[in-house]
Order: sequence, then C-alpha cells, then structure tokens
Amino acid sequence: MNELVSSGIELMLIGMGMVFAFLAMLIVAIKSMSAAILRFFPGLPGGHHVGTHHGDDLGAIAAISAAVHQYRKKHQQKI
Amino acid sequence: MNELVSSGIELMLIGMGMVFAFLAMLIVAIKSMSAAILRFFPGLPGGHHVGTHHGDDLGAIAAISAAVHQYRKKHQQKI
Amino acid sequence: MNELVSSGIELMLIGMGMVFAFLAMLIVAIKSMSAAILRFFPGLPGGHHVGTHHGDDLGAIAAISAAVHQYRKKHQQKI
Amino acid sequence: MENLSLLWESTGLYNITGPQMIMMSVGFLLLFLAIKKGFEPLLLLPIGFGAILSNIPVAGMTEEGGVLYYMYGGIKSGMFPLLIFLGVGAMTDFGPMLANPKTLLLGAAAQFGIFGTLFGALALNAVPGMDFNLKQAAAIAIIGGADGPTAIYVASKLAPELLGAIAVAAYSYMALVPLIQPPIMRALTTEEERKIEMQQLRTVTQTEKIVFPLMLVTLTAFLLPSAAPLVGMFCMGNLMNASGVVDRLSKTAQNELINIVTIFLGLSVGSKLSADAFLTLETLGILGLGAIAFSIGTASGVLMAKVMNRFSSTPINPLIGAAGVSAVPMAARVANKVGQESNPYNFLLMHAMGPNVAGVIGSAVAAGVLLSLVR
Amino acid sequence: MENLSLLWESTGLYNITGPQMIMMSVGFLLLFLAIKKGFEPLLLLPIGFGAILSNIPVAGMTEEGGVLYYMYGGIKSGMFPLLIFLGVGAMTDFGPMLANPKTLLLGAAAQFGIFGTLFGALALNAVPGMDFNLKQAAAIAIIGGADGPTAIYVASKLAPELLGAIAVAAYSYMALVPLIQPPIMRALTTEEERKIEMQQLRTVTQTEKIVFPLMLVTLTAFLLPSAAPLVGMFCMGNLMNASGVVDRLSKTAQNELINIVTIFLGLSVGSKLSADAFLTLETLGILGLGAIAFSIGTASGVLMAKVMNRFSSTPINPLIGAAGVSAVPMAARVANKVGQESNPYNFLLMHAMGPNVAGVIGSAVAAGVLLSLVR
Amino acid sequence: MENLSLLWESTGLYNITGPQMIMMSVGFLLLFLAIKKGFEPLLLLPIGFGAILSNIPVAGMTEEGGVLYYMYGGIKSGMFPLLIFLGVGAMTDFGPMLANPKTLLLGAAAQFGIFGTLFGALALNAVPGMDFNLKQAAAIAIIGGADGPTAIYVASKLAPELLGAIAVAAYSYMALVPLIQPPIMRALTTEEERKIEMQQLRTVTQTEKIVFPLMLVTLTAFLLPSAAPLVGMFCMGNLMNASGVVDRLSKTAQNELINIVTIFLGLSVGSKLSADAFLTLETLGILGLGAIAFSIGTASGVLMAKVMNRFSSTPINPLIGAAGVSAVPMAARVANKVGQESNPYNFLLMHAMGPNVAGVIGSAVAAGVLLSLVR
Ligand code: NA
Ligand code: NA
Ligand code: NA
Repeated sequence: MNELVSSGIELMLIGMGMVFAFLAMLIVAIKSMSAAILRFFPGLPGGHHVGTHHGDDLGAIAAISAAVHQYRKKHQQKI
Repeated sequence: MNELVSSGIELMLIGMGMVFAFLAMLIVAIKSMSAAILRFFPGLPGGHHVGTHHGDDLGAIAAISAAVHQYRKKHQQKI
Repeated sequence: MNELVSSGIELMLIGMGMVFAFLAMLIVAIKSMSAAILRFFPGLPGGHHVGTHHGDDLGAIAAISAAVHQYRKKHQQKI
Repeated sequence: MENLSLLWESTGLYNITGPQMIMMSVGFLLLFLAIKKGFEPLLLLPIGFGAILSNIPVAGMTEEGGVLYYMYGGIKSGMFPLLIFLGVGAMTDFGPMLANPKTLLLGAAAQFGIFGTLFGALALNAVPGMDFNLKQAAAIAIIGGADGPTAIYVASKLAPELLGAIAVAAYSYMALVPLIQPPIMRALTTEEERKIEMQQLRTVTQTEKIVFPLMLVTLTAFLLPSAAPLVGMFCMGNLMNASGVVDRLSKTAQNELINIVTIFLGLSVGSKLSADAFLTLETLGILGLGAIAFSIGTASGVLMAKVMNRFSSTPINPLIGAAGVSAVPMAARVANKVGQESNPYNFLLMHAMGPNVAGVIGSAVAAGVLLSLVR
Repeated sequence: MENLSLLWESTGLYNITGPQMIMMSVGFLLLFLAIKKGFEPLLLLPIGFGAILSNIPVAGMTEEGGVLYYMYGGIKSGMFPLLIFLGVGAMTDFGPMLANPKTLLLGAAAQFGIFGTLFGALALNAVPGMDFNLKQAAAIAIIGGADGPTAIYVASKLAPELLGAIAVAAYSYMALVPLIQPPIMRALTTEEERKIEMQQLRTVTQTEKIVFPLMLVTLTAFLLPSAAPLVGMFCMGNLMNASGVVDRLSKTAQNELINIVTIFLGLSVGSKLSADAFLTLETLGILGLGAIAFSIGTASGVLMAKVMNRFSSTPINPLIGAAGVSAVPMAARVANKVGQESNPYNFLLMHAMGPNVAGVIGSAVAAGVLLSLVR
Repeated sequence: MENLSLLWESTGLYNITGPQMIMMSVGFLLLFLAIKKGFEPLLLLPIGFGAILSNIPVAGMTEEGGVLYYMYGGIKSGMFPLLIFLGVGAMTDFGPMLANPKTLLLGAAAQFGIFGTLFGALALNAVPGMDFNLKQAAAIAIIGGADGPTAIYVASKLAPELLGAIAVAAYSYMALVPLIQPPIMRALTTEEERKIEMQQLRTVTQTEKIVFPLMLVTLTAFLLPSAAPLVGMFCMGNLMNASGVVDRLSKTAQNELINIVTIFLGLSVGSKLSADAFLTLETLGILGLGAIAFSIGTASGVLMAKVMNRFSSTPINPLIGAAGVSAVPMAARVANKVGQESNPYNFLLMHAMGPNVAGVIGSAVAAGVLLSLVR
C-alpha cells in the first residue's frame, strides 16, 4: 500500500507537470499562430461565416415580403 | 395434437386472465395515483409544457414583425 | 503480363458492350413505359406532389398573414 | 468468349428460380399496396423493397457478407423493434387513458384476438399440410395485437422462420382496419348504442403523465418481467416526452431515430421474405388467421364495452371498444367515423384514444405471457 | 395448473432480490433528480431508466442476447463517448480562449482536482473495506475532470466495473456545480478580487479558429498520443464547425447524432448499475471522492488565477479560475453569477468560457497521462 | 523517474515514424484542399482527419479495439457506401432523363473512362515498380465512374488495400471536374456545336418517376445481379422520394442518415490511409490513372453526343455528353457554364442532368460487370 501511495504521488507530479507543460506549449503555439495569422492573413473576423440557415433565412424573408406585398395589394383593392 | 389444443386452451385462459389482471391492477394504480397527485400536487395541467420549438416560434414572430416594420418604413418613404 | 493485357482488352469490350446494352434496353423500357403511362394513366405531372414541407409553408403563410393582420390592427389603433 | 459465357452465367435470367420470381412479385405487390393503396407505406414500402432485393439471385444480399444479412442482426437482437417502441412511446399521449382509466379494460378485452387466434392456429393443424407448433402458433397469434413492433419482437424470438409472413400480415391488416372493423362494429351494436355521447374528459396533469410510465414499468417488472424490454422501452420514450426535460432526445427518438430504424427494420423484415419460408401453405394459414385475429379482437372490444355499459354510471359508447385492438391511431379514427355515421355531432376520437393506447399495453402484456410460457 | 405455477415463477415478485430492488430505487432516484431537480437530465434520465431496466429480474436485458448488452458494446469500443465528444467539439467555440490564451493555465491548474483525487483514492485504502488498485483510483480521479465523456472513456478502459458509479458521480456533481463551487470561490477570494473587471476580448478570426484544432491535434499526436482518440474526435467536431464548409455534417453531429448516442450511452451506463457492482462501500468512496475532486479543482483554478494576477499586466478576476474544471458551460455561468453578486455590471461569462473550454482540453490531457502510465 | 521515461517512451515524438509523418501531412493537405480550395469538403474533410488520426503512433485507433477499426466494418460490409447511395437516390430527380431517354447513351459512353483506365492500369505494369493485378486494375478503373460510393464499394470488394488511395483520387478528381473537363470539351467541339440550343424538356408525370426505379431494379436483377446492391439501394431511395408516401423516411435518408454515414465513411476511408498502403509508387500510378480516367470519360461522352447528333432528329449539344461521367451535379454545371461561354442564353443545365444521372447508372452497371467478371 505504501508503494501504491508513492506511485500516486509520482503520478500526481508527472500528471500535473504534463498538463501544465502541454497547455503552456499550447499557449505559445496559439500566440505564435495568432500573431502569424493576424499579420499574414488578417482576413475576416470569426463567427460571421455563412451558415446553412442563411439561405433559409433569405427564403423566409422573401416569403415574408411576398406575403406582405400580397396583403397590401389585396388591402388596397378593397379600398 | 390433442395435447397441443389443450395447452392452447390453457394458454388462452391464463393469458387473458393475466392481461385482465394486469390492466385491472393498472386501473387501480392509476386511480390511486391520480387521486394522490390531484390532492397533494395539483400543479399544472399537462400538455402545456414548453417545447423546444417555442423559441423558434418567437424568433419567427420577431422576424416577421421586423420584416413588416421594414416594409412599412420603406413604403412610407416612397410616399 | 501479356495475358493480363489481353484479359484487359476482353474486359473492356465486354464491359462497354454490357453498359451500352443495358442502357439501350433501359431506353427502350423507358420509352415503352412513358408511352403506356401517358396513354393509360395521364394523371398529374411530377414534381408537384405534396411534400411534407407543404404543410409548413401553409402554416408559415398563415402565421405571416396573422402577423400582418395583427400589425395593421395595432397600427390603425394608434392612428 | 469464356468471359462472355461467364457473364451470361452471372445474369439473373440464368440463375433466377420460379419461387424467387414469385417472391419478387410479392415485393411489387407490397409496393403497390403501400404506394397506390396507402397501406402502412412507412413499413410496407421498405418491406416490399427488401423482398425484391433479397430475392435477386447471385447478389446474395441476405447471405453472410451481404448488407441485408447484417441488418437483420438488428431484429435478431431485438434492437430495431425496441427502438421503434421507444419512438412510439415518445409519440404516445396517455392523457385520454389516464382521464378515463376504466377504458383499460377495453384494451384488455381486445387481446382476446391474440389468444383466440392462438387456439385457432393450433386447431388449424387438423387441416392437412398445416403444421404449427406451439411457438409458431403463439408468434402468429400476436398479429391480433395489431402492433407491428410487438409482433416483430415476439416472432423474432419464437419463430423467426415465420417473421416475414407475420410482419406482412400484421401491417397489411393494420392498413385494412378501416375495412375490417366497421361491419363487425355495426353488427354488434344497435343504432341507439352507436349514438351514445360520452362525457368530456378531464384535463390530466403533467405530474400524472410523468408518474404513469414509471408506474407501468414497475408493475411490469414485478408481475411480468418477460414483457419488460417492450414495455420498458415504450415507457422510457413516453417519460422522455412527458417529463419535458429532454426535449431534444424525445424529438430525435420520434423523428430521425425512428425513421432510420424503420428503414432498416423494413429492409430486414423483407430479407426474411424468401421463397422457401414464404411460399408455403402455412403463409395462407397465417394470412387467414391474421384476419380472424383482428375480427375477434374488434368483437371482444365492442362486447366488453357493452358489458361495461351495464355496470358503469357514466355512459360508454361501445364503438370505442373496437379501438382496443390498438393499430394506433387508425382504430380510434374508425371508431370516431362509425360513430359519426349515426350521430354527426358525436366526437369519439379522444375517447377512443384511451382504449387505443391501452391496447398497446395489453398486447405487450400478452406478448410477455407468451414469451414466458411458450418454450 | 402447471402453467400457472410456471407463470408465478416467471414473475418479478418471485425472482427479484433485495439488491435489485435497491438498484431500481437508485434508478428512480436518478430520474427524480433528472426530472424534478434538473440534474443533467439529458444523461441522468437515460442512465436512471437504464438502471431500472437492467435490474428487472428474468428480463435479462444486460445478459448476452439482451438489448442493453449489445448497446454496451458502444461504450466498450469507445465509440459512444468519442461520438459525444465529436458533437461537443462541434458545439464548442474556442474564440474566448484564443483571444486570451493565458486562461489555458487556469484550465491546467483545475486538473489538480484529478490528480489530488487520485492520491486521495489511494490514501482511502487505509480505511478498512476500501480497496482501490491504481487503475481504479485513476478511473475515479477522472471524475475531477468534470467532463462526462472523458470520464466514461477512461473508466471503460481502466475500470469498467466502476463505470456505473463513476458516470453517476460525474454527472451528479456536474449538476451540483452551482452548489459546490460558490462557497469555495467566496472563501478563497476577497470582495475586491471578485469585483475585478476584465478587458474586453478581441475578436478572433475564422482562420485562427480553423488552425487551432489542427494545432491541438498535432501537439497531442506528438506529445501525448494516448489522448489522441479523445482530443482527435473533439478537434474534428470543432473543425467541422469552424471551417464552415461542412455545415450539414456539423449540424448533424451537434444534434441528431449526439442525441441518438446520448440515449444509447445513457442506457448503456445504466446497464452497469447492477447491484453487485454498485452496492459496495467503494461506491460511497467514489461519491465522496467525487465531491472532493470538484472542490479541489475549483480551489486550484481560483488560486492559480490569483497567482497569475500577480504576474499579469492585464487584470484577471480569480472567479473565472473556477471555470477551469470544465463542466461546460455551467461552471462559466457560476463564475459570472458569483461575480455579479459583488459587481452587478461585471460580465464575466465570456471571460470564463476561456478557462472553461481549456478545462476540457486539460482533462483530456490528464486522461491521456493516466491511460499511458497506469497499467 | 521510471514513470518519466515511460511517459517519454509513450510520446508520439519517440514513436513516430517518417512515413507516419508524411501521411499526417497528406491528411493536412486533404484538409487544406477541402477547406480552402472547396474540394468535396463533405468527404475530404472527414477523410483527411481520418488520415491524421489513423497515423498517430501509439494511439492505435485503427487497430483492433480502436474506434476507427470498428468503423471500418461499415465499409467492409458494404453498409456505408450503400446507405450513402440510398440517400443519393432519394436526392436524385430522374425527370430530365426520363423526358429525354436517349441521353442515357451519353451516360453509357462516358463509362469508357472506366474500361479505358482498366486497360491503362494493366499496361502500366510495363513500368518497373508498378504491379497491378486484375482486381487492383479494376478497382482503380472505377475512379473513372466519377461516383464516390460506387468507387468505395467496388474497391472494398476487389482491392481493399488500395481503398484509401482510390477514394482520395475519386473525390479529388470529382472536385477537379471544373478544371479537367472544359479544355477537353472545347478541344473536341466547334464553336457552332457549343452554341446548339436544345428543345425544352417535357414535364414527366409522377407515375413515370415511380415506375422507373422499379423498372431499373428489375432490369438489374435479371441482367446484372452483381450490381443489384448498388442499384437496388439507389432505386429504393429514389422510390421513397418519388412515391411521396414516405416523406419522413425520404427526408431522413437525404439528411441525417447520409450525414451520419458520411462522417463515418470519411473516417473509415481515412483509416486506410496508412503509410505502407499509400506511400508506394502504385499510389502515383493511381493518381495518374484517375486523371486519365476522367479525361477519357469526358471525351467519350462528348464524342458520343457528336455521333448521336448525326442521327438524331432533335439537336443535341455535345457539351452535355461530358456530364455523362456523373460527378453529379458538378459535371452538369460545367456543361452549362461552357455552353454559356459560347451562347449566354443557352441553358443546358436541365439537359445535362439527364446524362449526369444516367452516368450514375452507367457506373453502377460497369461496377457490376467488374464485380462479376474479375476474380
Ligand atoms: Na394491441
Ligand atoms: Na475538465
Ligand atoms: Na458515372
């Protein structure tokens, strides 16, 4: 059991070390990547890429404006 | 074969007995449950819980009223 | 290898023959079918069968016209 | 040249057998019924197409290595019918039944269609050429439950060799409910009885709808555990919907999951429509017994309702008893329609939904009895 | 008569054992927590129902031939947790983390919850009746990752016999995050610290969001390949979403696929809630250790943020450190809420999303370490 | 200390081989083509990611017990390509082809791309280092069908060791159709020919659209049953859509089911992109032959249209012949676009859809011939 506890301590040290090392390297990697991309490919900001629903929305808007138009026409005819 | 028919009759009796016994017990259980619930947890009536589509509907209504509003604005500008 | 090439040529001939024979028979079959159907079951043209979305569209149109109606009512009340 | 003759020997024309051609025709007939006659197309279209595919010679789609062979694993393990039941459970509203629990007895009575048919199948052994053992008779009888997944589940456990014929009979007769039931319903009721209007149902609280599936699965666990897979998956689907806390799972179970499984289930059932299993005198027996099963079930439901009417303080229209066979929601609609023939202002639909969903439970209970007693 | 006694002997009442009844009660308790208390209902409802179904006697749903037996294959192969991770990856927005990469350190610190618990589990062996070997201790420790699929994946590889208890503990404590975390967060921070407002995050370009998952999977491949299945599937889902070129796949991964797999995963986990595996002193140990794991993780994250605040030029509100345990997005919401108690105009949600998703990566890395070192 | 060295020995850096690194780069290249160049991203993104995952050392995702190993079972059984074909069938409108059935001949002619390439692959054996047996040559040739699922299905049956390279080549060249085809089309036609306007197509009745898939599957069953799995599943999907009676199944087949299977199929194909199978001279041969296959198919289609034009009473624009290679609907769009360069008011799209879908049938027929003759 004593052996088990000591291997637990060892695992803890190695594990936390690995986690920190990995995520620290990831920080460096992200910073380099962002710097490179912002410098060489400034491009478009994220979160604005055209999703599939976009087309549907346009369709809906078309349908709505058609409906509105229709409505107005009928309404005016009555007047 | 005669034996088969007799086991058929037996199965029929036991089977229908079991079905009636089971569903009759279910009736008792339902009645007790309903009485208990209506007494101790009157709560909300069923069938009205908020579904996932609710949000969508609100979105649609928002889109529609926006479209209508837009339309009216443009229309008035032309006049 | 020479044998392989000769079996390649044979495969090519048989294969293209089979493809043409099959599709040619399909042409004959289609023409007979179309003639028979147009003569005996003229029916409705394709592409117009009621899809599932149809209902939704009707629902949307109903929703839209309701929204438009609502809007108009509110608008007039304000005037 | 050699290749040419190899090609000819690999054609279907060279290899096809008479029985295979007949079974392909059966497949086309099922497609015709599904598409042109509207017979349960969601199941009969895939089953019919599966019958065609599995009887194409050489292709070997039902042999080991073939795609239909692997799909059938989903029936053998019980996975497909149980997942369908999960979705059906999520679609089912027990509200009308909970509002009027005595209609459960109608769902019980209609199961006489199952056990009467079981007896009939055994009696049919007197006909030369018919030879059903007890397992096969039980599997055939379950057609009377008017519940596809239950029939497929039981047949796959008791008599997989009859699965194709049983599934086809079950779904065909379900589609024929609007033809089979009305004459029986009219014959067993008086005009006065058909005019009976029923009291409006109370609103059922969400708590009752949540507790009911839990109660049902518990009762099943204690009394009839052999029905637990069927009832359990049904109750889980129902709870997912009634609880309202896992709407995304409930919607997927009711739509994409059940659709995917339906395609696979239909093809797998079709893969059991091979000539040697289907083109037998027994199949005729199964088709005949299936019609009898539906008729007995309908009659028992109606008669039970008449009996209950004598003892009940609130009136029961006997027509709703016919909905006890299940065949949800078709049988309930038939009850409503026949009722409106006598009284156009009589709306029986909601009242018939009670025995209708009770019939699903009743069939699952009957299935459990058969699975535990027939070995 | 014989059949009647056969029927009685086939009832659950005749066959059920005390432990099975207790486990069914545990199932009902999980359903109660899921439905009435809102504890992670997407997982705990199927798990709870699975617990009930798998403890029904006679039905044998978890034995070979039973439907839950086959479903469990999806966990054994790793398929289910990895497909969930695919969907979660597709739902995850790494934007806030990429805008402020140093928050990754908070996600690293919070993993002390895992390794501290590992040590605790081994120390608990001193208690008589508790006996965890290294594999079991590692599997329990991963609860501290506050990440369901990761916990299930690791437990299925290292200690499948504890899978049920570990999954239940993991999801229960995730649901309890709003109760467990705030007192710890308040105890370890001053009012001044909780009021710290953070700089607005810059907008991250789509290119960065596309390159990041590729970078992450590469780093994992080179440094910690044992974490590659988890991190890889997560990155693939994320790339499907970030790239914007396969929207139909991304949407399916986030909706129907993850929903279907969630139902199956929940039932499969439930199938491991058998009495002999769950009703042991060890389960109490697991539940206790799980609470400790979350507490340690929360504390480590907060303390790390305080340390970083000393060295950082831009201020960091230590509350967002608690979000490093993952439990996405609950822990981030908790950080926001606790922050607004001290300063109602302090919107920490976006800032907390950075450590929150970093915690997912951190847990997967920790899982990789455990999988490669513990044998 | 021991653990530290164990950790180091478990890293990818310690274990990775040169070929694995190259294959991971190939994966990244495919992702680049998919995301930045828009090369068939629905397939090439999962394939590319699968290539990366399957070449990560230690993780062993393609070994027994690994998730990609199990996924590949869906290709081995034929399930994945056939389910994709089911969905593609449901998406296909045979209307334009039924309105002008003689365009089927264009779909036939373009299959010369397959058989010409088969001959080419065998001839390539003269090059030292290339060594294709008949099965491998046939599997490579099917790239000329310009149809992903067909190519994957045939390759998995005849030469699974080449599956990765063949699938990559097939999808890459399909993406390159707008680059490969136009020069060939322009070279083989005169300006006058490209200006030819075609008669408007008649409207096709729904009955014809329902009968056609049934006719096609019957003809396949009788003449070429080895093509029946491919053609059959395609026809079933088409019938589900055309019949209009199982819309919920048809929509699921076209959306969620095909999306889920596409993710799995892509990953599974990627799992066959291992270094030892891909980094060979043969792969270069495959890529070269693939380009040739597309070119031959395009040329054959155009030339066939020119021949038909001599004998036909109604004019045929030879450009639509190029659409006979399939690559639906890209090749039809290319035909339309090249036509509009010469005559901006010439709308060839609908006319090109006829040979385009005919090309799918033609390739499946060719696949059937290869599967039945090559052993
Ligand atoms: Na029933
Ligand atoms: Na975590
Ligand atoms: Na083709």
